[in-house]
Amino acid sequence: MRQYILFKDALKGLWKENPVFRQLLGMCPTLAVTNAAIFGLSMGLATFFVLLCSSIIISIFRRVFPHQVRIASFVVIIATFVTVVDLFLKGNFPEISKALGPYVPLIVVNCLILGRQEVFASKNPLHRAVADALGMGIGFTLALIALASIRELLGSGTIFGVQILTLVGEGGRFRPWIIMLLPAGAFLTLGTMIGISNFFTGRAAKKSACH
Amino acid sequence: MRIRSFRGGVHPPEEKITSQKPIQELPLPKKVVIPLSQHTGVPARPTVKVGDRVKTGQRIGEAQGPISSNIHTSISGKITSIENHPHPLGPPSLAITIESDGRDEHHPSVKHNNDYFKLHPNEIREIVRGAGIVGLGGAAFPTHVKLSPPEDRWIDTVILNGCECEPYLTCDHRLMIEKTYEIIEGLKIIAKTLEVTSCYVGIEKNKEDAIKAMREEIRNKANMEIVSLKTKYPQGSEKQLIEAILNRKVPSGGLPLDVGVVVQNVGTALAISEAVKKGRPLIERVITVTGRGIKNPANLRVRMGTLFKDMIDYCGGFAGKPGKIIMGGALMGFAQHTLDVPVIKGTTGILLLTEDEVNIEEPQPCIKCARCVDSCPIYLLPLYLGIYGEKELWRKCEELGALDCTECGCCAYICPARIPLVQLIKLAKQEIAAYRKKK
Amino acid sequence: MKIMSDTVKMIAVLTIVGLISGGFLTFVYEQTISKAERKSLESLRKAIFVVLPEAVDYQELKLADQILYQGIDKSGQKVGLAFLVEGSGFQGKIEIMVGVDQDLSRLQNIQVLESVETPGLGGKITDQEFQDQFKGIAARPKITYVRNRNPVTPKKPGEIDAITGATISSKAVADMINKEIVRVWEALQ
Amino acid sequence: MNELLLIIISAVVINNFVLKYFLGICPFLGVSKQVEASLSMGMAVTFVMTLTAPVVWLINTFILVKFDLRFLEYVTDIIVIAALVQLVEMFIRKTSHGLYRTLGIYLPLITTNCAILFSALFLVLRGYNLIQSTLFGFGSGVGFTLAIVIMAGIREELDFADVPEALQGAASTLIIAGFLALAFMGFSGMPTK
Amino acid sequence: MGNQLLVSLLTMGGLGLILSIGLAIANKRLKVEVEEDPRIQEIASVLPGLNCGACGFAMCSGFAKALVEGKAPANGCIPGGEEVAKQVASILRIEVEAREKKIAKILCYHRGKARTQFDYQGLENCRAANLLFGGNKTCLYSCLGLGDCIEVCPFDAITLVNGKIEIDEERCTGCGKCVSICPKGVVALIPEEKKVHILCNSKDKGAIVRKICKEGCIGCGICVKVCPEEAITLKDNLAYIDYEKCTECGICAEKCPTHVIQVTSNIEQ
Amino acid sequence: MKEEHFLVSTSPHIRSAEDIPKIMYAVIIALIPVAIASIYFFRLWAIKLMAVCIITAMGTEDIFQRLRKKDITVFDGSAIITGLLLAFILPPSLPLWAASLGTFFAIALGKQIFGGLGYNIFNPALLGRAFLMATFPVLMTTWTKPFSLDVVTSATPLAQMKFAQSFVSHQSLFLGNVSGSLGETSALAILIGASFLLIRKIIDWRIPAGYLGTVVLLSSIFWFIDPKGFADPLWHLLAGGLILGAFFMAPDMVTTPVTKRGRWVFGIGCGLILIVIRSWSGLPEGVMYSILLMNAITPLINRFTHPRIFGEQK
Ligand SMILES: Cc1cc2nc3c(=O)[nH]c(=O)nc-3n(C[C@H](O)[C@H](O)[C@H](O)COP(=O)(O)O)c2cc1C
Ligand SMILES: Cc1cc2nc3c(=O)[nH]c(=O)nc-3n(C[C@H](O)[C@H](O)[C@H](O)COP(=O)(O)O)c2cc1C
Ligand SMILES: Cc1cc2nc3c(=O)[nH]c(=O)nc-3n(C[C@H](O)[C@H](O)[C@H](O)COP(=O)(O)O)c2cc1C
Ligand SMILES: Cc1cc2nc3c(=O)[nH]c(=O)nc-3n(C[C@H](O)[C@H](O)[C@H](O)CO)c2cc1C
Ligand code: SF4
Ligand code: SF4
Ligand code: SF4
Ligand code: SF4
Ligand code: FES
Repeated sequence: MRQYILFKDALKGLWKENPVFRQLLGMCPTLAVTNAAIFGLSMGLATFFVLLCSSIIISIFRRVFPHQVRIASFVVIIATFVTVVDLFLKGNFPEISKALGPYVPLIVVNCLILGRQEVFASKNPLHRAVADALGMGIGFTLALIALASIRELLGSGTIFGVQILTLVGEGGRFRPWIIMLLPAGAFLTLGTMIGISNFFTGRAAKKSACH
Repeated sequence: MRIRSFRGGVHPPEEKITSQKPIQELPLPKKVVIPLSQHTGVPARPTVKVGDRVKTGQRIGEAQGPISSNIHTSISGKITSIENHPHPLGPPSLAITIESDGRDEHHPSVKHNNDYFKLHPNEIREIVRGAGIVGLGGAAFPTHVKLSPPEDRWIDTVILNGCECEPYLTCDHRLMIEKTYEIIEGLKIIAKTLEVTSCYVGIEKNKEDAIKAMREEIRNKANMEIVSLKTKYPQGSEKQLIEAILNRKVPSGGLPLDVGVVVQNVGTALAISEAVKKGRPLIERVITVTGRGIKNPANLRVRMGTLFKDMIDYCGGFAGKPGKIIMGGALMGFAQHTLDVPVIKGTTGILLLTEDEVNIEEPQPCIKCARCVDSCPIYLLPLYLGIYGEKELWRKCEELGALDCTECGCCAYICPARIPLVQLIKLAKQEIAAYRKKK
Repeated sequence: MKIMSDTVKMIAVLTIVGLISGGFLTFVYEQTISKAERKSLESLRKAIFVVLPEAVDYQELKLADQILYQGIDKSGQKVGLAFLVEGSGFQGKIEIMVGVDQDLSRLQNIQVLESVETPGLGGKITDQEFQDQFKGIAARPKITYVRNRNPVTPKKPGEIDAITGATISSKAVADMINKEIVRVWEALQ
Repeated sequence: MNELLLIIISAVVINNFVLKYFLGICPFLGVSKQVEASLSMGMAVTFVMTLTAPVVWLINTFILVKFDLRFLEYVTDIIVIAALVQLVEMFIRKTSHGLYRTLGIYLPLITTNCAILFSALFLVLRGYNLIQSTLFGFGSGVGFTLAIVIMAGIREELDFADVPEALQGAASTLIIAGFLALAFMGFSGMPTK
Repeated sequence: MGNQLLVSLLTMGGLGLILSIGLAIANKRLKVEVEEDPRIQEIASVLPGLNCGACGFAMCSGFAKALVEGKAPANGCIPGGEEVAKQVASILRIEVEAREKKIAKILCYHRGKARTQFDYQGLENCRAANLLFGGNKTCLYSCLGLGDCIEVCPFDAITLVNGKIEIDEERCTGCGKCVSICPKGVVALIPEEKKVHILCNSKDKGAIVRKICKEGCIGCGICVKVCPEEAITLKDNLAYIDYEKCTECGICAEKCPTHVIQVTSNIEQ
Repeated sequence: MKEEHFLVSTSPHIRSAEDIPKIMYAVIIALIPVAIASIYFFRLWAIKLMAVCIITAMGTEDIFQRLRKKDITVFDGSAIITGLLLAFILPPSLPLWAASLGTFFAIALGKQIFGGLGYNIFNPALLGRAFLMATFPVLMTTWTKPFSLDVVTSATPLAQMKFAQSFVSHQSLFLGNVSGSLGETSALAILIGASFLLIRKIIDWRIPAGYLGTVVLLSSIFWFIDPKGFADPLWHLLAGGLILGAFFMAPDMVTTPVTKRGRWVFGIGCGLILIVIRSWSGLPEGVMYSILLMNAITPLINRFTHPRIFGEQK
């Protein structure tokens, strides 16, 4: 029974309550950094890490935080882990760090993370909080990769840098869709993806549950 | 000089096919059906019983309350029933059926008054009230009420409405040519009753002969002017008429009397003069029977209560297959579902459209062309009234001024998407009234 | 009384959270700083050596508000100056390391360090092909660009080909280098 | 003077936070159903941004840079924002009921609005001085307001359109945001600061 | 290193301290007592959340507030029925009197398929059509079948089947929205378990009804006479059943000459 | 037994002759001179491009209406206009597959996802072009000289002004002997069609008047200040897609304000944005962006320009 609950906690993040497609949480990084799959993956993992660590801390100490400074404390904890990730990326993956630029610090205010702390970690025991964070983190990462792959494929003909469609200049016939790498393309692609997923699951997406 | 007019409006084909046809007298009908509700306000109460014998001009219905009107029999004969009968404006309602005795004997109350010019305004009001006169321009508002403004209101102008802006209709046009003198007499009586100094008659430019005749008649009369107006619908709507002639704007939700004006139809003026001079109550009027759906279009003088089928038969019957039978004009008239309805005081004409003239296009989504906005003489946004109406957002309709709409039909006429805007607005008005009442 | 203790608790918790966070971050920072800083220094160094191919070492020269990198070759000779130029292109900031001859007459090489130009369009300024155009061209009177060059006409000195569809980015690169060279020249006088 | 104007203009239209940098998307999607509400939200954001910018600048210049503690930037920024928002909320609630009704309810939502944190980080990155920072904060807020109010206007209109079910809500909003971003591209390449 | 750690601790700790003290002061000085009764939330969470308005309040939350303030009866939520009423009552710690569930019934045999007297063109909307001569049906009291009730029903209980309006008794919660919107007043709320109905709304005289509708109530009064419980009365040429008295014996249905009285199980629903 | 019934409906009982298809086909007729001019200048390319765009537009409309099980209104003319106008604002040498993709985007995302004719917020043809512009900027800025059937890239007058500070003569601009989009080259042809629309009152004169007026006013001011750096007003009027945009795209009723005051605001706003973009942005041409941006705020304009109801007191 216990396993079952944990399983459910973890699984719901993948599709039923997918933070991107279903809950529309953390939209800014979702849109901003997904013009190449590798960035989507990095951003997803970074977010995942912060989510997991802060969920653990907050779940453990959930009874300590007084109501009035609850959010402030959560935010500080999250910001701390974000700084850790940021330093880590700067030290080890300077290119990625540069590409993600200011969107790494924005993980601090990613509604997904704060939202999960508010709704879940601060109210549930450690093991469930971890399961939830795992599900949400993986769901978020997968969604980012999916969106980023589509944009990268159409925008540059590659996925994770691997050439899939040969370009016009290089003997192929594909002309990259530059819009896919631009803000407009991000909005359009995500909008269309959400539309299609609604079409197949037969329900209109919940309105932004972010704030 | 700029032709005087108003902003907005439409110009549908004029179709005044009967404008040169003199008024004919319809032979006495065998039977008339006289509804007790022929006017704005409370229906009259019958004062006769089944089986009673009545004489032409005898009062058979008594006004109930301040806004109501007396009803008189238009022929002499026997009352055969007092029960619900189809009414041209709504569900069947109480009506008095009279079978003619063919003699058209006048009731003794109908008698000439040679000293009419000596009457006191209040006496005139009493005569008008007693004669059951209501506006003949269509709205059938009791005239004595208009002639009795509250003490604190200052009326300075009377306008006679001879625009007849609706396509097809020509009865007012013919009256102005054939009864010029009586109309001006009526105008004088009104002016005297209201103690006003300036009088105007507004006539659309497409009735040159009427303008000429009327100008001829008022020569040497300093306080009267015949104003020639642009031919544009709804020039005859009183708010627009006042704007065009006096450049005054009747306030939203207000009445002409708020800007010191009384507007009367030319037919009403005639009726007033007949009542005051000859003691005749309102028992007959001129109507236009017209349209491509009738064999011999005509202007007819008919007794109130004459059934539509009698007039249509007199005019030679249908030409081709009838599509729609309309009481009134093409833009504001009421489509009828039976020919068993009687002429009432507000009937200005009977319009018969043939089957292929009847529009049955399906409405399309609004394309925001804003033709409706440009044509609305009240400066509403009909398209939003329609859009909000479809979604039943009545409060939004109210905010947008749905209650100010005169239902002139310009918007729906012009709409290329064929959206039934007027119907939506009518529904909105009903719903707004309903929730206002609940509050 | 209860309010009091609530308030104290609230203050205490937030302060402690702050303290822990501060301490923890300082610790992490100390662990990673050297690495991160080394990396970014390294990229700067690398860029200097790219744009001054002959140099093996450099010195920092601090002028009024600029930093110049004086390239030095094996024999200790001065082999040119390198400096960072910055400006805005079509989409935003562009940052380039530029290497010039000691007398500022000729470009040795450039390297675009930062650009947010449209990928696939202005983004091509980071392509080697584009940057290579600047190798050894005359810096005076100024660097010019041409759009859609007719392949037959020969290049004038100090001229580069603009990227098709990205005239603005190309122009921005040329303009900002021109401007900075003038500034450096004035500063050196 | 010219430069200051340019900072505002570029923050409002050219480098619009929502349409170019993808910031504050969550409220942009969530609170853009009605013009009035989004105007209030925009005003609240502008207010907080204008307020945080100088505070962040002061902390940054006089503590973080001075003591070489740049790595604490994120934490200090966010804590300032969180606390400021809360203070502002309490203040407004106490002083003006009307203002609280229009602005107040949106204030708590703002803490987690990434546009505000970004503007804090950005003004440091750009090396703005105190006045420039404040104007930048203000301009960015106005830019956000502009985007969200335009979106709200469109969405109010769409309530009466015949949008396929699957696209109603977030999907169509995102697609329209895409169109807006396309249209705003007309301003790219303008001189900015 | 040591120095940096110290400053950083000071900064963070100081910031935390200052801000939390600021907040604490603000909390005390600026606090406004707007504490909401927690029961409002609690009740709102057990309400169905349909915001149908049947309770007479704007949205379910309005009703919850009214409940707590004692301005609304615990069983006011009609869709929620007894179940919700009980939960509400337990939150408010009061007793509720049981309430009979009623469902809507269209008191017209034809339910939209009555004979017409003219072709109507315009909005597919009963209230709009009613403005034109009271609708195109020959019988002035019959259902117009354009489905305003369908639109307004929050529970999708009403549908159009072969041109006839049908009410799904399972889905209908008796909220009464259809009753108040119908311009013809032909919908009535009737106790759910009652099965005998007079399916006519015509207040016309018998002779007229006979002429225009085979299945109308002609006001002959036979049912009034045969009903052993004296449950039927005649008013304006139309028979009404008093459901308090009706025992569903079905005698009236048998005797009615036009068969407008029907026992539900017999109707081809 | 079906009785003979009369038809009953609410007034008015007559309708004006002009319905949606009539309006749309009038616009198509007005576009014929432009089509002829473009065929004259660009020969086969023009024909192919127009054909591909129109067919794709109609096909896309048809597919979406079938998918949504709605009435098929492919022949009401609006999709034809979208296709034709889109073709007119594309470079003549654009590959046909790209034109087709842009048209699909215009109809599918620009129009049908809002519910079809009447519901769209943005001008579909311009959205289609904006999409193509952002997707294939190089293809979209590769121009051809009139009468030459091979792709010799040559700059448009506006690009020449922006990047080379050189101006093409007014006469060439007016007659159309310059490179540029298919249909925007000849001001003469456009004006012929436009006057037909103005006379038939299909478009409201306020939008072009506001648009062109603002452009003339602002460009005169700038020109007086700096005659070398800025083009003269007439040149601004004739160059690029301004005339086509002002008479055929900006007045698209679906996407413009419904009040007269609103249409003034719309036209003037377009003019302002156009001059800003032409003068300071990185892009040479701004007609498309100016109209799209004003489309975006049309709902707000409508909201704030409600006319004062007759007799309404302040
Ligand atoms: C749209 C519209 C058009 C009208 N057209 C006429 C008209 O042509 N002639 C006319 O006498 N009254 C017309 N009326 C009625 C006038 O507004 C006004 O009620 C009438 O002239 C008053 O005179 P009465 O009371 O004598 O009928 C019209 C009203 C409306 C709303
Ligand atoms: C989506 C998009 C992205 C663009 N990106 C750039 C860019 O990165 N750099 C640039 O110089 N111009 C860019 N432009 C602008 C145009 O390509 C440029 O103004 C125009 O093509 C003039 O260049 P040309 O003279 O080479 O034709 C972009 C335009 C669009 C629509
Ligand atoms: C290009 C053009 C410009 C026009 N300019 C004006 C003008 O400046 N002022 C004006 O009153 N009418 C002008 N008109 C006439 C209008 O088309 C229209 O007839 C007049 O504004 C009345 O419109 P309304 O009845 O909708 O107010 C112009 C017409 C055209 C074709
Ligand atoms: C005067 C007029 C101008 C039009 N202009 C355009 C246009 O610029 N672009 C377009 O796609 N459709 C245009 N249309 C067609 C139609 O209105 C358009 O497809 C709708 O915007 C689609 O809902 C126009 C129609 C008219 C009557
Ligand atoms: S909204 Fe009313 S007043 Fe205006 S045009 Fe339509 S019917 Fe006439
Ligand atoms: S006339 Fe018809 S289509 Fe045009 S805006 Fe008005 S309602 Fe819409
Ligand atoms: S609202 Fe009344 S008239 Fe209309 S369909 Fe329903 S029951 Fe019939
Ligand atoms: S609207 Fe009528 S049918 Fe629907 S649930 Fe309420 S009472 Fe029942
Ligand atoms: S992630 Fe940016 S506002 Fe929610």
